[in-house]
Amino acid sequence: MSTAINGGRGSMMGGASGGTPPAGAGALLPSAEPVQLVGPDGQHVHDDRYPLPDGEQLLRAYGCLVAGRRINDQANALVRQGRMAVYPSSHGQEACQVAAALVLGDEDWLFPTYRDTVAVITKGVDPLQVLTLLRGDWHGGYDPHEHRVATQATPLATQLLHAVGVAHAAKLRGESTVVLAMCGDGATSEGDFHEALNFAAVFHVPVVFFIQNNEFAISVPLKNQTVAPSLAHKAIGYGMPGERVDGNDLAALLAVLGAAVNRARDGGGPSLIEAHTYRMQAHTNADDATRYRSADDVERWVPRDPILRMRTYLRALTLLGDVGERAFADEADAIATAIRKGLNTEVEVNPAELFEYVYTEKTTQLREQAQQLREELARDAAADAASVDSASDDVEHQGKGDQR
Amino acid sequence: MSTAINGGRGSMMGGASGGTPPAGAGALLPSAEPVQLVGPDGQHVHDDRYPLPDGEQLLRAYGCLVAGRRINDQANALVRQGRMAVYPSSHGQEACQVAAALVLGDEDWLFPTYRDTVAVITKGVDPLQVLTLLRGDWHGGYDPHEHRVATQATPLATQLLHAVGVAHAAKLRGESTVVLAMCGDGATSEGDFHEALNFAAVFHVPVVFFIQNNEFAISVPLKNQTVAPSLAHKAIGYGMPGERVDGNDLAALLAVLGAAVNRARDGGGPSLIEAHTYRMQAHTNADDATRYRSADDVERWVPRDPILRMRTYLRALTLLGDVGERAFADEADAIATAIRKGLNTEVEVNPAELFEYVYTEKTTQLREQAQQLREELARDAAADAASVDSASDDVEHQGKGDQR
Amino acid sequence: MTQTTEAPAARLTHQPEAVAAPPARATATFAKALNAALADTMAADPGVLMFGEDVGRLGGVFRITDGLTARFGEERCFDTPLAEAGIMGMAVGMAMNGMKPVVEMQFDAFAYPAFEQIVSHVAKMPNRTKGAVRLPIVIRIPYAGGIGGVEHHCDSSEAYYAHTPGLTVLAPATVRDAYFMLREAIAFPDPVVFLEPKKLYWSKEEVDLAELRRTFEDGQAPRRIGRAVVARPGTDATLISYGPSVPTALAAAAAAEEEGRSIEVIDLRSIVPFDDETVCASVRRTGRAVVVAEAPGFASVASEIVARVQERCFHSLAAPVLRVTGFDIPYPSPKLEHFYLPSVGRILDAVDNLQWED
Amino acid sequence: MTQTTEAPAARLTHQPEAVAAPPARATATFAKALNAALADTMAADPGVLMFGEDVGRLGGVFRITDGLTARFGEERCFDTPLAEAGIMGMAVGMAMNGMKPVVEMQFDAFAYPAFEQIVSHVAKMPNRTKGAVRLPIVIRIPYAGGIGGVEHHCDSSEAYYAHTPGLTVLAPATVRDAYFMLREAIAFPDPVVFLEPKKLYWSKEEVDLAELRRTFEDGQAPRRIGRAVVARPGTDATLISYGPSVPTALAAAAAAEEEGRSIEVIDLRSIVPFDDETVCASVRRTGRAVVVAEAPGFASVASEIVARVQERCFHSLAAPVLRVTGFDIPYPSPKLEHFYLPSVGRILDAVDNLQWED
Ligand SMILES: Cc1ncc(C[n+]2csc(CCOP(=O)(O)OP(=O)(O)O)c2C)c(N)n1
Ligand SMILES: Cc1ncc(C[n+]2csc(CCOP(=O)(O)OP(=O)(O)O)c2C)c(N)n1
Ligand SMILES: [Mg+2]
Ligand SMILES: [Mg+2]
Repeated sequence: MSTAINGGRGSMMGGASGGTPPAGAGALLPSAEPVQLVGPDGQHVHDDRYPLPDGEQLLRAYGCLVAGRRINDQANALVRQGRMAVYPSSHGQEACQVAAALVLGDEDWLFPTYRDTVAVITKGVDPLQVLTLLRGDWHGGYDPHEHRVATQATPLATQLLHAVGVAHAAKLRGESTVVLAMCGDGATSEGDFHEALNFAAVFHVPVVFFIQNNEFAISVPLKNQTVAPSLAHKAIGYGMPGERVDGNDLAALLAVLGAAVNRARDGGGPSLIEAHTYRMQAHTNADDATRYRSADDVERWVPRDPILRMRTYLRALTLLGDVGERAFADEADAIATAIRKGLNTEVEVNPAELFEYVYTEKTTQLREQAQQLREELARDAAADAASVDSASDDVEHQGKGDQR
Repeated sequence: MSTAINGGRGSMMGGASGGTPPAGAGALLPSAEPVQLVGPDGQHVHDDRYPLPDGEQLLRAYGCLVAGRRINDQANALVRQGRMAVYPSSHGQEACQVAAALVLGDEDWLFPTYRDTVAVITKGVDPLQVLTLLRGDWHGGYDPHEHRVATQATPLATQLLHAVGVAHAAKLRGESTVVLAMCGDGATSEGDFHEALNFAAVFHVPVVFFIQNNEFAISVPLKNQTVAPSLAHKAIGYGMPGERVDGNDLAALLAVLGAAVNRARDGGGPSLIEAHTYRMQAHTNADDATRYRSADDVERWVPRDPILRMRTYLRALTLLGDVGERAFADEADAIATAIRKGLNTEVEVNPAELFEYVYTEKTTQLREQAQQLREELARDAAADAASVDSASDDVEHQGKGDQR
Repeated sequence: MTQTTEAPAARLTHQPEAVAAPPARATATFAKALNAALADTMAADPGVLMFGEDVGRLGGVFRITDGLTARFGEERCFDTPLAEAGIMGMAVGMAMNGMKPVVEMQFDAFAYPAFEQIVSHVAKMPNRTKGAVRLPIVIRIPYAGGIGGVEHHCDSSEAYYAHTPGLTVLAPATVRDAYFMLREAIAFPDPVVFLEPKKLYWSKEEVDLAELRRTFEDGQAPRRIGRAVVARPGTDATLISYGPSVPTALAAAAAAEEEGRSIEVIDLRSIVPFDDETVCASVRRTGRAVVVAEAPGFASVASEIVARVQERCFHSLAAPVLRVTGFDIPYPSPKLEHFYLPSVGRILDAVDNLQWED
Repeated sequence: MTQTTEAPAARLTHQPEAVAAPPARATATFAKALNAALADTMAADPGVLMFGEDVGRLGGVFRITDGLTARFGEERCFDTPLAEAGIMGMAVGMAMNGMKPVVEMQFDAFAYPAFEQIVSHVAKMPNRTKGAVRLPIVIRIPYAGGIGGVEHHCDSSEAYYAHTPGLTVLAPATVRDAYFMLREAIAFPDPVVFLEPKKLYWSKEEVDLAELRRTFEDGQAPRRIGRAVVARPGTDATLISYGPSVPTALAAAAAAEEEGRSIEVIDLRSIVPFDDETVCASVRRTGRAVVVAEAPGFASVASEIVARVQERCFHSLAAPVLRVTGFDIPYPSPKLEHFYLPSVGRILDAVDNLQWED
């Protein structure tokens, strides 16, 4: 099964011309309004700096968008069914997710957060491996090197520095790798955000910092996070350009992020892109968003849905018809089915692995501790075998954990 | 002896009108050139936004400047003589030092760094208490509450957050306290700088962040610290105004900092002021600046000396004459003499104090450990008394430390 | 990401109880007791402030601050920008200027960004200023594992704080102690790291919170800082434990009783200051001891307890003091955590290894 | 502020030697050995990078990186902006992408801003990715006291790292070990916290650095990670020590000899992994042990050593294992530090307390 929803292709935007990088200090400031190329009504909005990506590109990206929404829906369903512990959904933010992955080539790195599962899958990682973390078998389920996708970072903003390091190493070796590093609006308040942007600018490394401003950090609205004119206004403080983009406009995202990636690849250094979007669902399934925002607040964003407008646009141009829609839906279904099947299959966990990867070579101490656990489990197994009554199933073991 | 070199008076700038706080996002950006009111040639430079402080104010501040230079010289001499371990001199930055203290009233707080000894003394703290840290008897020598001067912070940028907290508490109680928090250019790279500015802006608290950009962080020049158009350009990223000022121009500093303090006191929120100055001496006496900059680099800043230009200005207006100069010199001498005398007096240290202030009430563990040390010292003293040969003087004790 | 109380992971050991259902007799959860302690303290002392991430309208991801903003206003219980060093540093300044800040670090591992502020300032400021600046700050940290949490949400970080002179480090294990110790911590003149075992949040006891309030405010609650308690008396060996491991130790003692061994369980409550007296009195009586703690064992609080006990009770010991701790590995993912956590079985194994002659 | 080697505080225990003066026989300081180890490694492996604050043109405040930028260029040894989390986080990314970063934290307490990066990523990334991402990073930390440094410049922070699974924690005490261990650390596939005792920087030994290089590069230097060494053999008691305390322990052993006691001194070198075999073999022979370490004792590496030794050597022990450590207080100011530091006298007192029958 091919799990990469963009079919493992390289960057869609490779070589596509984007906005010209501005020069001069004032030019580091973002535009007054977020860049928009296709409005909520599905109409093209002209922008001097950013040409509209061509129809072929948009169509392919639209397919990823449809798949992305389906992945979010499927993951939410699996949490409800108890197959995953928790899922931070990007419902409503799929245009950001898809664009972040599609503007990158195979040689480029993506640094996602916990919420960026769709971006990770779009960049090519096997969905089942991605969901390992949320299923709870291990902290990370995929090899970051395989598709050049870092593990999904939980400690906020920390990954932005790793992105700078990866880019710096690539630059030192003269490689053309670009790194796209994602974070949320809340994460911009962390010291690591500041340090990452500054390091990237001082070392002039090819990193595109991509903020998904979805207006909330769990329950905390943007106004409690910053009183800056916009998050993109932070860029000038590091000497890099900042840009704002409609985060529900797939076309604008592909154009703006694509331009930033090209700029970085051409030696133009880092930039900061802020996408204005909205977290349509709760922070995770464990969160109760009614405590801090009203249904009305959320409702206002429904007409701005990223899929809706791109569909309207593509159908109007007859780039998308019923047949195409069906094909995309089928693709999305196939991915969802694979996820469902995979997550409904119980995975054996192996306690010996606990000690296996802490160091390249186990320390004496870990060898002893592994041995201790092995013996303990062997004793337990023997005891279980001896007593029919006390057979410990998995839930027992964890739930009480305390049976000897 | 009165140790406050501004005679313990309140803010010189209290109520003085400064620049009008700008409104609108673009207005948060600093002026293209640093504000200057008196040039290196001692001539007044007109600036629409900032009226020149009156002659009386400038004269008094000039006296502090002379004293500040004298304190730096004296401290350096004491290090050479081995009376202090180390001294981070503010030679060349005295205008910043003096202005930072003089714009504050008694109700206001100052948050200094290790380099801001002159500012601390100017705000009223006894010089001998200030130098305790550097003499090595204790980590801090003065009561921060007495003159509302925090301890001189070593961990870079950490104090900026404390400043925000002090201001926040004052604001919650409806007090009119303003907090001026100092840091260097290097410290702006730390995450805590970012978090402090953001917290101050979001909570809209009365803090003036004052960066002394002296072009170096130990050996690291500004260009390796940031590629931003200026450090003051960071302000807009937090939604607060940024301003740049000639850091060797006492008049401009009093005007710009004074306006920022007034603005904060009037509920206008925080602001960021960057002073352009230069560290004329090595980082500390222990540093060898020849390893990273040339004498020529330093030489270029000699004509821009803050004392020189203010003297020229005041003498030209006949506000300052030979008699006045002599009086200021005498005042400065008196302070220097007091410092010299104080530091040449050996201070008894009391090892029992080691355990005294860790907690308000000593823990059982610390009571035991204090007792242990007491017994050990008593045993040592008894042994010393018994043996004429092995009398342990202080240097022995530390130097070898190992004699039983 | 962050899990909250509303719908905890399916495999939670302790399922949250429906808080709304009125109980027949007065009972309260650990979480509710903490919430009440905060509310009662804020009502009694206007200088007490509560802030952190999501502690305002949401009431905290574990709902410990539920209702405080509504009751005391946004100035007394409020959300901050998302920056832990910022929260801690601002708390330092507020404490310098007359307030009593209580801050919440959302999860144990998310206190690490504040480490410099905690170690270099919170812990050292009073000493640096010879007591001129006291810092009555409480750092609340939902901590440790056993809740099926994802990475970074289950660290047992007490050793970092306990090793740092100047900090007072507490870890309650019962609902009553949760209430009394949090109140005592807020009233304490020095900074306190207050460790709240996440897996105990939904544990329940028959307590009347109003009565606890009266007891505390009448000065009738005996001091708990620096005072361990014998949670279960016994004669043959001593289990020394704190926070999340206390219930496990008690369960082990109960199981041992069935095997004919009388095990004493000590709940330290206060890691710093440490109650040598209570601990040593017990071990001198029993002659055998096992320390139980969830953190990785190496250079841990458990190590310290072993070291102290053998230094002070050497001649009473019939066997080495043993440890049952987490392994020296990063906290495992949800499906593997039960292999990691100290369990009744593991404790009983350790007790078996205390070189019994009989 | 920061003190550098050029003109150290007047009251320094170890005065820096004039490095320029050519010695009669080949000698080298600890600092120079580290400098040579870096230079030799960078010459041998183009993937090795050195960065941090002031490590470029200045050569570091202790001159450990002296000459590296001149020799290897600004791309291989360079100054960063002043931000420790930034340095550490960038190192993680570089290591992910094929480099071997060596970073310098300017002083022990200035590594704390990087604590989250160290604990949540450096230590955990390899485990998180099941070994797919290895992080061959060396974190060099000039550490501990005894140099008359001002506050924040003398912390003994090893316990924080030693308690964190996934880190390897080393502390050399001799010039030879400084060279070999730094080279071994850089070659090591996992992250290493490399603690450089500041007060030993100016200590000297008769060694030929070129010979050490040849020995190492010929694969003739025996492994030191995880291997303690008997620094001085003895029969009556064992002193267990590492880093800055090793010379003090050796001096104590020498003094004890005059009093007729034969004391063995163990230099751990490697705190994690810990060499149980060497330590326990010694204690089983001598039957008595004192652990010497400069950090505050509570929940420290010293606690761990005591705990391990009594767990493993209980029946060989004639007396409890004692500790001579720093007090549980913030590191004192220069004029008071000699009251704090483990001294020969204090060690000998502890040895006296090992319940000798004679
Ligand atoms: C250092 C750190 N502090 C706190 C948290 C807990 N936490 C997880 S997600 C989150 C909110 C993040 O908001 P934002 O950056 O806007 O991203 P979003 O969830 O909206 O995608 C918080 C506070 C964390 N993961 N890391
Ligand atoms: C967190 C932290 N990291 C490193 C240091 C070591 N250090 C002391 S001063 C200094 C340079 C500071 O430069 P800057 O902020 O420009 O202030 P200046 O010394 O020029 O006044 C450094 C790196 C420190 N004190 N704190
Ligand atoms: Mg958000
Ligand atoms: Mg500077």
